[in-house]
Amino acid sequence: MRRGAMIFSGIFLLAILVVLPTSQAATVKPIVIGVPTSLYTPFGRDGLKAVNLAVKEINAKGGVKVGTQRRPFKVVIADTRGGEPNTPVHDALMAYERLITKEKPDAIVVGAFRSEVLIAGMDLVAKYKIPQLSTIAQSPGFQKKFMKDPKKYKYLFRVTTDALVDATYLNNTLDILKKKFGLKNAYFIYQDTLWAKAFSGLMSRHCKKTGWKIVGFDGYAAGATDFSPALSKARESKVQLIGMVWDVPLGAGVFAKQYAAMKVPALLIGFIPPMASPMAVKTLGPGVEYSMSIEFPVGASLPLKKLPKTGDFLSKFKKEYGALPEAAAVNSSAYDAVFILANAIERTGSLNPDKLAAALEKTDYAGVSGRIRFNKQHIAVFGTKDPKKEGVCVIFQWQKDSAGKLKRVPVYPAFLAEGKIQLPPWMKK
Amino acid sequence: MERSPHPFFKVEHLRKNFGGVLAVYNVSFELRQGEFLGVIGPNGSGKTTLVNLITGFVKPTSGKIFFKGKKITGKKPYTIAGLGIARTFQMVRLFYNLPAYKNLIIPLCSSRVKRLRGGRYGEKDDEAIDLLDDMGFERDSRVPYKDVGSLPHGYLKRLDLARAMALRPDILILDELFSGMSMSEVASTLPLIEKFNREGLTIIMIEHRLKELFRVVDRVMVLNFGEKIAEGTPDEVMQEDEVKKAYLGIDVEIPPREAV
Amino acid sequence: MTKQEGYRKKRLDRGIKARSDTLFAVASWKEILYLMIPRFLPVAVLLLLPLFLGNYWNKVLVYACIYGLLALSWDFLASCGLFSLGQSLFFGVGAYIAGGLNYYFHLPPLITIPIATIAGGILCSALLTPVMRLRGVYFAMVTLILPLLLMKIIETTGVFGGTQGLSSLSGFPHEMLSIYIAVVGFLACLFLFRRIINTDYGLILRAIRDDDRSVMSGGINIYWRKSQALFIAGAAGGFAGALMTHHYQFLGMSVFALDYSILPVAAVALGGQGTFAGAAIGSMLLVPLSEALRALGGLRVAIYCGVLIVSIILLPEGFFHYLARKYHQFEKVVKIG
Amino acid sequence: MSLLIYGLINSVILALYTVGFSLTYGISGLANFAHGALYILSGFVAWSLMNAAGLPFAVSGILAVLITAAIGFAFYWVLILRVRGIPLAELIVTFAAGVAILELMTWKGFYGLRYSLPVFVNGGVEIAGVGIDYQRLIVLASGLVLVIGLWLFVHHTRIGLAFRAMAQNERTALSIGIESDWIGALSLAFGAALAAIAAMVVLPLGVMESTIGYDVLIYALAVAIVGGLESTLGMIAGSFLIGYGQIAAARYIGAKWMVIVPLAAIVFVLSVKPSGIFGKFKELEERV
Repeated sequence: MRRGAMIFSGIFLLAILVVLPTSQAATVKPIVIGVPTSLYTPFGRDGLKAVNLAVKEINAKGGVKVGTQRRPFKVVIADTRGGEPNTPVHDALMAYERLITKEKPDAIVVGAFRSEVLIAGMDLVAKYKIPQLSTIAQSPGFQKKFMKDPKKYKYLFRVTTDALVDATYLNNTLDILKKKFGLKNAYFIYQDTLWAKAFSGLMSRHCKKTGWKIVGFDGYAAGATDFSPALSKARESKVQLIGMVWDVPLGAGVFAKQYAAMKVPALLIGFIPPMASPMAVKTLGPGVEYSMSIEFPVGASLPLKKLPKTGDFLSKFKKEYGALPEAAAVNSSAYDAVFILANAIERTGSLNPDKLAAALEKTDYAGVSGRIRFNKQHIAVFGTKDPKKEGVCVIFQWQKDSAGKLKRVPVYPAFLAEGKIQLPPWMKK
Repeated sequence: MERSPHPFFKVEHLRKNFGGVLAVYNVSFELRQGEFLGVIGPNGSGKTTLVNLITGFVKPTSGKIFFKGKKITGKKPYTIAGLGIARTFQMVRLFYNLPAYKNLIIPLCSSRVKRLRGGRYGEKDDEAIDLLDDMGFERDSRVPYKDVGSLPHGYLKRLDLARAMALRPDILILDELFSGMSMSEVASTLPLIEKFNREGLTIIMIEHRLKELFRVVDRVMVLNFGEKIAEGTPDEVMQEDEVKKAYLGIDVEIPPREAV
Repeated sequence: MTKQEGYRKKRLDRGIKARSDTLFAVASWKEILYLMIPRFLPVAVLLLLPLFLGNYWNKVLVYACIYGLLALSWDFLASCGLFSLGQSLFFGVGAYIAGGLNYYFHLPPLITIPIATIAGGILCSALLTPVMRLRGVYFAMVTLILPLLLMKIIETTGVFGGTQGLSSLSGFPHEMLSIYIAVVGFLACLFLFRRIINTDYGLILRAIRDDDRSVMSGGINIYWRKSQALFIAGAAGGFAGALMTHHYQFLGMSVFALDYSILPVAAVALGGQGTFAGAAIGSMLLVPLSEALRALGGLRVAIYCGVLIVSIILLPEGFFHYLARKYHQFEKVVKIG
Repeated sequence: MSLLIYGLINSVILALYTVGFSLTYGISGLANFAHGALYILSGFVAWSLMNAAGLPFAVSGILAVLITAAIGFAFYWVLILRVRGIPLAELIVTFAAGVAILELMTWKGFYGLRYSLPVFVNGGVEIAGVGIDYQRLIVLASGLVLVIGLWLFVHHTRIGLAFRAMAQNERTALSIGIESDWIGALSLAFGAALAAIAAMVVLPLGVMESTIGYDVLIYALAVAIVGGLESTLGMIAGSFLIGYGQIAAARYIGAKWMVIVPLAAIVFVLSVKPSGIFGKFKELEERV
């Protein structure tokens, strides 16, 4: 049994090596930022990259001024695993807790990918009193829980958009489509998870109110791999618009390809990550043309001419990592969050969580995604009016430019638009 | 013995096919209480299948089995065992990593034995040792405490018999109990079975050793290719042409019943 | 495996081992200690440990106890021949019962946990009764699929909070209390199972695993016994699930996740099957190990699988049997010839 | 009509998922729970070859099939051989290996928006008013070819006959000089290759993600169990039942119910008729 014994001692050695702290000759104690998130989802992966980018920038300038001393940022990470809803929440919480108790971060950014982890983790963060700027999960459940005990949860902030805001943008676009092209039959498909359902529910309710005819409202399980039932139904019932909200890459990809393949004569709009991604043409082929998608908030993956900050951030990102972020969502929020944190630390001159939380509440920062302030529910104020007053999103459409190359063209809101919404030729009569 | 309106045990038109193979075809017979029936037949004639059918391990394709007037076809093996039909296995099925006496704990824990004990709370271990003693496992030796895996084959057969007897059965079915036993082991076990029979136990015995079988049974049934080809006292049966044909070349000497 | 020419290793039982197997009179303090240390030392260590561990490692201890309970429940089922790949079924059912009672009826944990234990056991045995006659691989497949099915049903119908789950459940009044409930529950389960399996009742369960036909011919209703075993194992798993729910004050459909099925099997494979002590040791080794490896993120699940494969292939007897042999025997090199 | 056509396509996809699994099981009695992992692994191998080595899809697709087959073969010699004959250990080892492969791929970052294989031919046609793309027609055709090809292979080639001999009686096969370990390893290699072929035709329909492996395994299990393991006819029947069941459930009950169909089918069949629809008597005896 010598071999068995050797293997076991090998495993233990490995374990010891992993837990051994790596010694660092640091003269100034860094400010530790924790990034517990689903590191293998595009959102988590790129969010972390954005955080590192921001940290690099700040450290290059000598760090953050805490009182009299300039201290650098240091990023520690924890993988909460899984983009699918079937990875254990307890395990994610355990990762969270390990990060908090072992690495003793002064603040947490990015945070959970899945809404249920964000919401379940709120108690944990409150217990350890660590200011958290979460930038991925969009569930309105955050506000609901926050309002139950604002004092307890005062350390928690959300820098990115809320599903409610995203839906407003889409709704306004729907209004334009109705007015401009006279579309009236709509079909909604959503991934059967909480935020997507809330999101698409808002859209369909809006449609009902404004005189659309809702042909279908179907929830598909996150793991779905065939959308032909909905698509054929849509095709048969002469649907002119398909609204889709999805976040898991797999189903969205199948849908995008199947939609193109089945030639459903309807305009596609919503949030479909692979279709909104800068790589969409390469991944999904030319079928993406005319599809419209929301990017929330601005600057996540699409440089906007009218908001130079988005271009700055994205070109830095591209220079550092060789490619644009994969997903058209939340990356700029992660970048902004670090600066917001630095800003708050400098204002209060302390890392004390209570003071920091109070300073964060007073945040007023002009970031990539617009002007960021927090409301009473500790979520960043987003709107559709003016990036100088609030955070904004953008809706874009895949269009061919003069050279015949597919490009994402911002079409809404007007102050960001670089082109007009085009109706596909196969929809014109 | 009072006569009940139903026969004690009755098999009606029993039939079983495995895929296309007919294992048992239209077999019917009856048993009185306390009777000793021998079942013989060449290899593959369906004897073991018949046992499996009666004890519920195999479900019949058609046909019925009655025990004390109740239909037991299609019932689960443990229900049938619980009604009092115990069996031994041709290839003993024992628990080799348990001490011999612990093997008897299983039937002793059954609801049937619990009922028959009348709520009397006794040491099951003691009862198991007693039973083994009856089967010729010397009480004072360490044999009953030894792991089954270390016992010689003859003991295993007797242990299997003890296991069946622990159930306090009304009918005991012995499936080739003597196969693999030495002459002396057979000689010591045979009287035991006779004793059980004398004490009122109904026994169905399947056996290849016709000499020993004919010495103890009241009646013999002969199976061939799943069919019953003869039934009667040993003498009667062996006169039948068909039986002779089935046992071609076997010359059987039939000893007088009482000559043990 | 050593290549010494003309020599071989010889293993001998220590004298006390041979005597203590059958005799219960021990001669000296040394011998009493020899017998008692392996039994009482781990218990004492486990009971004292929470006082010395930090906050985080106490969580790990609770985790280890919870997985330990699942591993014990797996081992118990395996002792009567039911090899499950779905310990998360028991876990999840217990978690949902406790969480549901707490969320909708506001019952405190000290009431929901016992209810979840009993009701979880009953529900699990009821759910698995239709497939109890399956054996081996087929039973394993069903148990693998059932929790997935329940998860999808919760996802689809949205009952009990659907994908979002139920949060803000009540926790234990005191942190130490929850740790000790986990530790004591785990130890109690370990000793209870060891006790059960050595009684006549346990003997029948083991016999069902070895040869169910023989047991049936002994007039024992094996399906009834199996459903009792399912109840016992389900209760242990349900207790673990209820505990976890209150410990984290959160309940979601991920309690049916594959992790809760794989890790217990890996723990038993590592520790050694059939004695419960192996399952306990396995989970006490594997869970802290995997926590130490947490820095590797998602790779951990791959590592569990690696441990599982390695221990099945290279150390089939398991760690416990290996340790026990080392403890009871000494080796010496003898000359061949 | 669309129900009919897409039900058919869905069924063929399910059959493609299963064919490798049931070939391996039919020949060597090995339930390869790493099947789903091999399926998606081959997809990523092809993707890597295309994007890292710059090979065209046709070449990298074929290479991916060969590499996957080799992995299957090695998998048998390295792992399975040591636990051969203990069904439960086989199951745990293959399952654990599959999960390990999937988790490793996730860890390596094969999870995202950029992984996708190109379709063979772009565009589509309209059949009886139902729009259908060429890729799905290719899936349909390859499903047909694969099932027929498999039948011909098993019944009319030497190695296929050896396989059958092995499936029917291992001991007899040994005695007439068929090496069972070789056949076992080959069966796994062929199963893996079939999984890879299925991946090459089915994956271009969408994007790739390591977690597909779990779904493929569950679908393969569902089809194989519902139809009766190792029976080709059963496999076809099983895939049609589940395939149409899913599409019908999506259309008439609600799209969410699609994922429930295969799981419920497994549980239902195992608890009612464990041998599956076309399972034989022998299996029933063994299973129960």
